[in-house]
Amino acid sequence: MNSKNSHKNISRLEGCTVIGALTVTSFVTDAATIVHGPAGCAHQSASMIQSAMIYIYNECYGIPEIFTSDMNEEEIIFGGEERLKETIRETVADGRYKAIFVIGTCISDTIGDDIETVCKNASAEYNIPIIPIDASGFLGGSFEKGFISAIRGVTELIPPRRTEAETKEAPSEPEHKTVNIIAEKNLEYEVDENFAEIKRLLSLLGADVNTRIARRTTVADIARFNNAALNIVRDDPTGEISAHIKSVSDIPVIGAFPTGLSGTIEFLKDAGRLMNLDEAVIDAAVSSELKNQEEMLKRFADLKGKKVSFDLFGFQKLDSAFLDEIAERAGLKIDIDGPAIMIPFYTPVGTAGVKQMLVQWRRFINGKR
Amino acid sequence: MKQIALYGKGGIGKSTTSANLSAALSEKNLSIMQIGCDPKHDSTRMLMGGRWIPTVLDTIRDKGEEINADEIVFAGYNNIRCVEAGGPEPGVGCAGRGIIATFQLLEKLDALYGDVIVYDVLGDVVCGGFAMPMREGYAREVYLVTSGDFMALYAANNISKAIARLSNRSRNFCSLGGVICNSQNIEGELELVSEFAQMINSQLIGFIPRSQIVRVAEVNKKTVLEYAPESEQAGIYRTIADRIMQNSPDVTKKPTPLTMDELEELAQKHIKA
Amino acid sequence: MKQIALYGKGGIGKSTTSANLSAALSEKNLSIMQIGCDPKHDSTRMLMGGRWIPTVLDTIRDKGEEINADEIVFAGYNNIRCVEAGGPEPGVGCAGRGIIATFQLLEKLDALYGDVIVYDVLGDVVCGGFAMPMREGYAREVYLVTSGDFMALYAANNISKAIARLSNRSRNFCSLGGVICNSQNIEGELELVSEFAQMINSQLIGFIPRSQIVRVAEVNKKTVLEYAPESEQAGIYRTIADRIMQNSPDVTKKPTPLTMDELEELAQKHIKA
Ligand SMILES: Nc1ncnc2c1ncn2[C@@H]1O[C@H](COP(=O)(O)OP(=O)(O)O)[C@@H](O)[C@H]1O
Ligand SMILES: Nc1ncnc2c1ncn2[C@@H]1O[C@H](COP(=O)(O)OP(=O)(O)O)[C@@H](O)[C@H]1O
Ligand code: SF4
Ligand code: SF4
Ligand SMILES: [Mg+2]
Ligand SMILES: [Mg+2]
Repeated sequence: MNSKNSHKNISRLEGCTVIGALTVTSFVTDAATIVHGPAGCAHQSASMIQSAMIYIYNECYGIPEIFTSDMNEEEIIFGGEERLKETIRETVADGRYKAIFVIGTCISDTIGDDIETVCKNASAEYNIPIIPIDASGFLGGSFEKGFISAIRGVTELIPPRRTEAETKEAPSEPEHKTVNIIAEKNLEYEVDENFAEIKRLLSLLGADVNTRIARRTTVADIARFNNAALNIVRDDPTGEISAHIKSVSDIPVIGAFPTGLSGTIEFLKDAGRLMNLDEAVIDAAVSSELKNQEEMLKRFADLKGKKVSFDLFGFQKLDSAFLDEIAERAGLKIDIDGPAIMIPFYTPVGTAGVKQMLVQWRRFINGKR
Repeated sequence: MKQIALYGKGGIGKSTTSANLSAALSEKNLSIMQIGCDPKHDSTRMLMGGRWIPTVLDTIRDKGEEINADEIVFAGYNNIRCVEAGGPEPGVGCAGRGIIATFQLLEKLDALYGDVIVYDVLGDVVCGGFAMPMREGYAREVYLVTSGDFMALYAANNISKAIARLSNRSRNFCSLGGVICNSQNIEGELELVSEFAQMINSQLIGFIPRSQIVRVAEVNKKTVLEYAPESEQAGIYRTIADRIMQNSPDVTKKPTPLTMDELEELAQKHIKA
Repeated sequence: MKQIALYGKGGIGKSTTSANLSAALSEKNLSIMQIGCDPKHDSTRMLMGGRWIPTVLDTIRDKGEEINADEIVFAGYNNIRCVEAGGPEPGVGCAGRGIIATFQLLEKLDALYGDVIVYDVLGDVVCGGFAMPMREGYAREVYLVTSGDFMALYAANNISKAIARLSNRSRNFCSLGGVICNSQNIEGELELVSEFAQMINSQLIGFIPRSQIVRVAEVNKKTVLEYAPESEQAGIYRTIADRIMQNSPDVTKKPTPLTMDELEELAQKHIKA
């Protein structure tokens, strides 16, 4: 019944909205997330996140702060609001958490539990933010929908926009501009490499990172959100995330991490301009990066003249112009007879991403011989 | 142990008929149990002298799972053992799941016994939960209660669909026992309902006239069998009870539900207006 | 856009009343939409000249999600836009969820519009799914259809409980518009239902007499408004339609449902037998 659940979307990383939402909220380190549903909903999703963290990415975050309201038959028959209230009470009583997120499941949605009101009342009673995430399991759509809902939820922790008077009173612009990084895909293989690359590019502009929504972020980090001069969204095919960020903050937004060689240069220019940097600073950053790209390409001189073709798999809509550009700059010939190169699931980020990709291409081209 | 269920459109007279049949059966020195499976929980009222007995679900809500059989099974007229499943507060939770939980609890308590168990089930079977009594070997003979009203026939036809669908299962215990016409004084009703019963590969088990005595007994919080045991209407319930006791429907005989068009054609044929 | 819902016991006359009110409203040069939210899917039949329009759920089942609005919304009498939600096969699946899916689809298709939308909803609200139109801001004014019959009042009282519960929500759009008495020729019915309406902190919006013309119109596959526009009964539906249009219930005014004992006492008080 749900248009977002077509079989085409199913991949190893996809679950229901619950896991999509958890990949955001569980990265707010001093917040708890309650999954309001049967224990299995929280268990499956939490263990998937954990195993992804530990086994695939070789990272250990400790156990994410994920709880379940442990709905049972009684709650399904009579409604689960009381059980949720109780779970919130216990979680607050724990004392460690500065905020609580509540994620609904398909079960709680079907039987009509009013999570929003429970959260609102509990928030007033305990005087900490208790934020409902609009998820509802497979009924809510896909992993992606849960992810976006959770981004919305986390941004509720951003303080209200400053009034004009407050802005006047605020200290004059800091010397170093800072940037918020939004909607990183915490289960993406190269999430930290990608972040490092953005940080490197920003440093060319003399800027640094302010807050990440959300990756190893605290509630206090999010409270500083408005100090930034720019928001950068990881990836936003539908434009929904950017639109939401614009609705909660006046800070300008770049809708995606940079892809490809010229894409990275454009990104530097956009970021610099949106942060109101001097043209001289931007020019210097651009020429430094152009040089960096040239040097990087030199390391792939052995690929010159070789043939490749691209296998877009089902991703026909993928904008592949950046691939052609990389091939051309590396001196490769695009030829239908050349070995078909697999396209990465996520697009490579920045110059470092291009380099990683060329390393893979090389292995592939040489291996095929 | 004979386990029968009455299914039919809301308001058609399932509870009235169930209670009167239970009362008639209880006269035969049989141990009878009646289980109301409608959140309205008024199935057993006339057997309980007008009392609304606590429902299984309310009792679970109040006391948790540690319940004794005597907190949910109540002895009514002629010691008929009465149970009401009940339901959640309107508009929250899932009553279908509640019916399932009721059966599980009754089994756990070994409370599901008797010479005859009569299930009185909401006819608008909106989900798997309300078909539960037909599954898993509880209600083994289903009687469809209908009048000549089109929507009542529609509901009955729908239940016959559910039975047909169950009979494709590898372990099926449920068969269609027959059709009971609870009259609404519609012209040509007897012929219409009889023909309907045949068309769905079943039989008319009885025709219950609309009678003022039913209402009068109700106001006096009794079944007709208790309030007016000598009345003609009481005799009719007794006859149907006899027929049901003699009936042993063949589980392999599958109902043949009608299509919407067939049903309409049938109704048109008998309607005089 | 005015969004009203008629809720009440199965068989009480919700669909008949909804269709006649929609027809009466359509005479006022308003654009009207009627949505049947009962798996029986007979809500809009009299507006469609007796035609059973394809249900939303059947259409989704056959064609998947790629559906156009004109496959599920049909123009009936006076261009009233008719929709039937439908339900799963009897005895499987979850009809409550089906209602929710129907609304999501209608919204996705931008098909939920009109000067007045009339929702006709199964009154035995066995779960959250059937309360869906009241949650989420669809049905903003609920009219309870009842007679003086005890179980009909019981069902109406139950819905008022669901509304009272909704009014505790942080975002509530739903209020009780009033009570419509669809008579079953019970003595003292008008007084009983009026007093019931007051006791639950509401008002009687209208009294619809039981009339043979309703059945005759039905056999002719028309609403009373279409079949006998000059009849007294048609005038009654028009008056109620007017009252509803003038009515703008206060969302902060909460219904005060009766306890079982109060309800019984009330019924006893008015019953003559
Ligand atoms: N044969 C009958 N004659 C007169 N009234 C009847 C008859 N059968 C049922 N009724 C009345 O019809 C109403 C609805 O019957 P009920 O058994 O509660 O229906 P259901 O259980 O199918 O919802 C009751 O008020 C009952 O008194
Ligand atoms: N005012 C009335 N006078 C006579 N018959 C009526 C009246 N209202 C409804 N009916 C009849 O009652 C039956 C049930 O009505 P319906 O609208 O289908 O109920 P519901 O939608 O509540 O299940 C229909 O056959 C209808 O013709
Ligand atoms: S799909 Fe539903 S039941 Fe399954 S894990 Fe997600 S929320 Fe839980
Ligand atoms: S339709 Fe049945 S299964 Fe679905 S929520 Fe309602 S009562 Fe439960
Ligand atoms: Mg009943
Ligand atoms: Mg109806």
